[in-house]
Amino acid sequence: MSNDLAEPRSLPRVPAAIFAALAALGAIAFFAGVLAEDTSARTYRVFLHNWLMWAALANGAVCVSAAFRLTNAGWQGPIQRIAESMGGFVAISFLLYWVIYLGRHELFEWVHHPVAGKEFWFEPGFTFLRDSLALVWVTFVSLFYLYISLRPTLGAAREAATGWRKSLYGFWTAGWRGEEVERDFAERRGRKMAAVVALSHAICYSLIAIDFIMSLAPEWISTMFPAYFAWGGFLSSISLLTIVCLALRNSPEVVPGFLTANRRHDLGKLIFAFSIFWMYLFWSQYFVIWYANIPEETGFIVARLGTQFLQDTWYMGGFMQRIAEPYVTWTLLVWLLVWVLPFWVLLGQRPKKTPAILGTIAVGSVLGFWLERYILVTPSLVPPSEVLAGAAITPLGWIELGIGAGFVGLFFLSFLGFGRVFPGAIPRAGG
Amino acid sequence: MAAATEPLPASPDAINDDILRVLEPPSKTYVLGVLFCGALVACGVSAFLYQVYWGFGVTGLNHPVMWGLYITTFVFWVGIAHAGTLISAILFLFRAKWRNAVNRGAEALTVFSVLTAALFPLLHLGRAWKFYFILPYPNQRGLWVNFKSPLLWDVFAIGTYTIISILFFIVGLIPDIGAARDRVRDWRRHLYRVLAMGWRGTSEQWRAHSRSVLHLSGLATPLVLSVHSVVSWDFATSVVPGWHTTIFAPYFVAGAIFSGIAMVITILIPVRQAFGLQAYLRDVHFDNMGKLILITSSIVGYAYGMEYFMAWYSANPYEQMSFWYRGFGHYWWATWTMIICNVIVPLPLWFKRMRVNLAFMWIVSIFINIGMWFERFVIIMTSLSHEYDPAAWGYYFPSWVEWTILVASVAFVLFLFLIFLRMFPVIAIQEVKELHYEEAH
Amino acid sequence: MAQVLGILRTPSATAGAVRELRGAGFEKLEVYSPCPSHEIEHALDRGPSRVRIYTLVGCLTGVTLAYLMQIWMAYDWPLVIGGKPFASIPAYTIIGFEMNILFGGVLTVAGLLIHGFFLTSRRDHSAYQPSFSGDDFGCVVDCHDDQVGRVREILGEAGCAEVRVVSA
Amino acid sequence: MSLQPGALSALALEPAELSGAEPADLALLVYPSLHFYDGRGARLAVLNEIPDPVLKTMWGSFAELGIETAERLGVRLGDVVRVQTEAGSVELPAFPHQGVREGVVAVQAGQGHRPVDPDAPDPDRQARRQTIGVNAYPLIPGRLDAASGALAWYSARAEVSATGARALVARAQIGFDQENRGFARAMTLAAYQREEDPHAKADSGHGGGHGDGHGAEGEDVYGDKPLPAQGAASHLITKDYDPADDAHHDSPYRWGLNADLDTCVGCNACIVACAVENNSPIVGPEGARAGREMHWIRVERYVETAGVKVDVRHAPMMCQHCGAAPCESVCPVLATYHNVEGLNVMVSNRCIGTRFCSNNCPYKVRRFNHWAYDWAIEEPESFALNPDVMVRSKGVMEKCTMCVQRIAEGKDEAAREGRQVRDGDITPACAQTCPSQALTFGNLKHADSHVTHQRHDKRSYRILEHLYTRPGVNYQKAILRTDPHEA
Repeated sequence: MSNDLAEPRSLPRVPAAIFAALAALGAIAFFAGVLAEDTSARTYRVFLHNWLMWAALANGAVCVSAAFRLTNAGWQGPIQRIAESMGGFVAISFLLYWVIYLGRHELFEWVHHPVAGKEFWFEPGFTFLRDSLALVWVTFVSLFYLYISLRPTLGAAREAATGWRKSLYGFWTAGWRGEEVERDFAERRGRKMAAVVALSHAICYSLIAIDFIMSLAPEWISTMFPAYFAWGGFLSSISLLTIVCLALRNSPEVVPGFLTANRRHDLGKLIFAFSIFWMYLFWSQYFVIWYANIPEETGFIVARLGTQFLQDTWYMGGFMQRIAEPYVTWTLLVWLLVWVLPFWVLLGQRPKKTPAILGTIAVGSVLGFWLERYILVTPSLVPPSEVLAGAAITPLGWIELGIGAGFVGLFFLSFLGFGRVFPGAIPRAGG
Repeated sequence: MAAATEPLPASPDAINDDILRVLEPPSKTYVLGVLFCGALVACGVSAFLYQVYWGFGVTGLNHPVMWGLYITTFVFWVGIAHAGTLISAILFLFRAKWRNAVNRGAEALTVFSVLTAALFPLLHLGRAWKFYFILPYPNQRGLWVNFKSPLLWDVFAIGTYTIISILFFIVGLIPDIGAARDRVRDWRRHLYRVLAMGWRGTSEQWRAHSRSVLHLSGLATPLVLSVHSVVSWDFATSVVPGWHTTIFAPYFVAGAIFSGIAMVITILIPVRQAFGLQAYLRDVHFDNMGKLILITSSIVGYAYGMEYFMAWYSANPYEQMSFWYRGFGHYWWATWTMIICNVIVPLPLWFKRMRVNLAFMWIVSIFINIGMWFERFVIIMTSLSHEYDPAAWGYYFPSWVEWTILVASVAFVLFLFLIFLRMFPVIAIQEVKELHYEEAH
Repeated sequence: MAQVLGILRTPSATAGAVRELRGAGFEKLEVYSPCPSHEIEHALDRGPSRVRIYTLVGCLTGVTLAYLMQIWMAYDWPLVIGGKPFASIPAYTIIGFEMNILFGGVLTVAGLLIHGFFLTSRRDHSAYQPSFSGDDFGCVVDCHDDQVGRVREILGEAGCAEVRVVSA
Repeated sequence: MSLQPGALSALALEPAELSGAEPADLALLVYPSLHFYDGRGARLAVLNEIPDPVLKTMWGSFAELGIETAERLGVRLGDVVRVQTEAGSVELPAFPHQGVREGVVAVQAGQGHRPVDPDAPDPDRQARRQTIGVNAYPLIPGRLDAASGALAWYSARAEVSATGARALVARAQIGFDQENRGFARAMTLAAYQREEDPHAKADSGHGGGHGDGHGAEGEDVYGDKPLPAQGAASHLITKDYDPADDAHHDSPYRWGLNADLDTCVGCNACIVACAVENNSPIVGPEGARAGREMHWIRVERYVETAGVKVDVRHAPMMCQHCGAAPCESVCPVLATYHNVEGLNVMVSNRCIGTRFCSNNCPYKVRRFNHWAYDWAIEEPESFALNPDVMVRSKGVMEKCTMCVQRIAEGKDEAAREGRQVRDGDITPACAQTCPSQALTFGNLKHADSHVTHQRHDKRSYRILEHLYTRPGVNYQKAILRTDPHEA
């Protein structure tokens, strides 16, 4: 048993090579984009939206584990550890954050001149200071949570571990004696940390949403938006977790048959329920703004949903022309992928249990979130008027896809690396 | 179930005895309580008739503040009404078994508070006798109603919620009425025979019954989210600074669950002591309800913080002034009561020791009830009295008529609950039994 | 025809008895139980209740009716309200949703009444006794008179506290 | 507003002529009020209920004191004080404000009549049952002014002392600071002459964000802090907002009103005219104290204190007849809607009194019938009502209709002559009464009408236009002859 916990996992060669290639591709796209004069701003923009996606997702994955713990869910088994392994990316996302800092001149208007009425809040030094502190805090909390979570496992594995792992595990589990009392204590402490993780995620990613998304269109306000963004991180991580679980379900490196029909059903229910909740949050924001029709607020939405959002006529008309406006199709695609498909497809019991259907929906949901982040960022920086005037905008350009692929590669490399450093984290044998 | 540290009742039959014992002939205190509540309700009815006769001049409402205590109390009772459905439906879907002993009481509270809440929009109509104008019925004027109005959504949302929560309540009650029919020997036997509609617990009945409960839960869960969201949109869709804010829907829902759970605790702790139901309403229930209070209190606190932050961040003078006024204007006392009761007072519940201390829980729950009432008061009063036009700022304080009706509404809910206590099993017998067999298994 | 009643004490025993009886070819079974039990439901294996169709039909009817009603009424006497379009679909979604729930819920209960009460009320319930709402489980088998012995035997083996012939 | 020392010397009154003991005592100033003059109109409830142009108080008389004087006396607003002169004394609530010179106590004349009908049964006829205000004449010693031979009004010193009692003061407006909200705007003469063609900006509407009078980049609009500028997001909407769009395309009319703040003197005559024309109920002193007055139009008074010179502005405020009215969409019973001629219509008969419309009206111009005020109307009085306008029952909303009855009459008249309505055919009561012609009514769909020209004027702005309410009422900024920042 303990041998098994410390036995290094063989790196799956083909996927690892693919992810490494993707990461390299991302790096190439990024540097090529940044170094070229005319695509520099665009590259940082794409980087920002990808970073927002993956940082919130990685932290969301830690929150998923925390949620399992807090709710005494009891059905998740190894899924919790898979979520935690995905959460290892928070450390890397923290490093990548500094790229945004480097690109601040290209991204944020308020770096150049103060925003009327918001001079204090968007003072560049203060803004980056508080965001850095928030990210330091949320990264620390997440990693500390993983630390506590892994201690019992590594405590059991440290005897059998060899080489650098032995010293790492020794350091990790300093003071661990392996008694039952300690296990209970670790469980209780884990639960307390889980609450801290959840709260930190909510607060820090609210702040990130304000400073990195709302600040791009500084005249716009919405009290819902920060919570909506933080929630999106959580939901996208559930979708990705489902994909990972489905991919690993026949892997020899994980407990065989861990992804039982019941667990697929439960994951499906999570995606189903939370996509409804996402839609609810989206709607609550959309609807209130639509109804009051105050230009200060509608502008942000109009840039994404088009003039069909406005009540500028007594009659509804010209729907087809209106959805042809810039960004509108992509926004509708986000709706389709994140809510419409998960809701209608996962309504019944059987689709939730069928890996192919569940997996397709989950992939769509992750893609939908990627597009959603794109939609949140881009129209503020390249307004529709510029698009109409000829600015080229597509989420499918080489920089967009390249950097997107780079993040995917890095994320999964981090996931595989986590599994290699802590092979005991995800159990391999039945038990 | 891990947390079942205290002993369960001895046998399934004892469950019937324990729970149906509550239905035995009442004590003097009970009768006095019912009469007292009834008298207060009568006072409220008189006050309402007085208001209908004379007009709204008898209230404290005035020019800028056109909504007052009635809407505050309406939102308050709608909020209370959310606990029952949350515990019954959402926790049912989440398969949280601890709900079983609490849900009947909570559902009853839901039904009674939603009935009470539904009265308030009528009480607050300037021409209450024309309330039917709000229904889309064919009339010789050929005029319909405005489906774009939040108040009309209220009619549909509250109406739907009333009907569905009553149906949900009755469906859950039928098997227990069957059990009561088989036990109770006095005049109520005949009542139960009719109400049980021939329930015998056959497999076919249980099959339809379980499926209906599942579906009603599935329907009631989004419904419960929607109802308080719709109520929140009464405010959020307006252009009033302090009302028009996007976070209102989830914030109101969290607040509703928060206050609802608090009210369930306020009512169930005395019931538990009075009728010796310690074996059913156990530490685990109060522990879990305490956790729900913590979560919702955090969400509500987050929303307070976000509202104030966004008001400041917006650089919009109207928003800024509105929130400054909220914290430090005429109504500062209400605002700070709200913040202390809803955010500060529940903080000790982070410790389990406090969650299972029933005396403490009871006191906290009362503070939360007060705090949540004040939350609605603050939202309505501070925003309306300090809107856009500085020449139309004002101040409102409720009159005796409004206070009387507020007190009467509390008495009305208690009155109905007391009657219910003696008429129907306050704990879901069949569900506790189901749990009993599962654990024995 | 005869009716044999076996009284059992637990859901598992009841489920066992049902499985035995069905194994022996007795399909005309009725089980009385004081609480719902998945085991018994599995043992009887009668498939999911038809109530779900009622819910689906109710929901779809509700939402369709709601939109049709609102749009038709908006155009029946078109008034400009707050500069909003006559048929303001976002605003109509609220009542669409509420009526979806309302009709779904009401029809679900109608389904329960129809399938749980009206359609089953024809059956003879002379075997019912008050303890079935307490802690007893009753298993009633309709059989030919000559099978009574066999049924008694199976019920006895399944752990019935009491077996008796209700009507012969 | 302050009493200039020069004004006194013009009357050739020597301060020594002021009788009374101590020089520390206050100079008593009894002056004729705008509403009652010497008291001849004091029995008219409608005049009693009009807010005083300066104090914005209704029903009663007040001892006006300078802010510092009041502080020295330890008197706050609403404290009942006794004003004592050698001739007599009265008790009345104090009203300290900055419009009175320090060292003076001012009391309006013309009030304090004894009740004509003390036993009137009806609670709403307080005007008949009670003594309203106090009679200030007994305070004047009754000497003659040597120069003119008339009564010397200004000839007594008065002692003011608090009685310890408090009185509720009925006030139509509490604060006079407009909190930089741009309700009553002004521009300097220099800026007016300088400004080129604001037309391009004036009606840029939705897309242009705050092209609503902030357009002049603040150089002439002091005290009107613009909201944060709109971002790039709303550039998609290229169509300018044209108020004429808010009427049906088949309708030849979109009615509009214009209020010129430069000519408005804040006299409140429009309120009287409106109340009489539209059968507005009188709420009485108690109703007024509760803030339930029923006027469809009010005159907001704002005091700008930027610079050294005090600048008082008046803005008439009535229903703005918004193109996208927030009040309409929240009414559940369609009691208020937008009609084809661009009016915001209130159907009081359909109203059930949810009062949401008033909450959602950013201009706060809707009025609610808290009581059945029409009970006060009995046989001979009922002939005073305007038969073209219904009386409203308790529990319903009402508001400015732009005198829809006169619009109907004007259209009939025009139709009989087989033409469309022209400027001057229709005049709402407020505009008809306005002594300075500050209010103009007309058709915004007609390119040559007076109101259309005014709307495109350099001084034009709409109140709270950033809410995208698309008001039909236009305002024109007051002109400041000197720049207060330079003065």
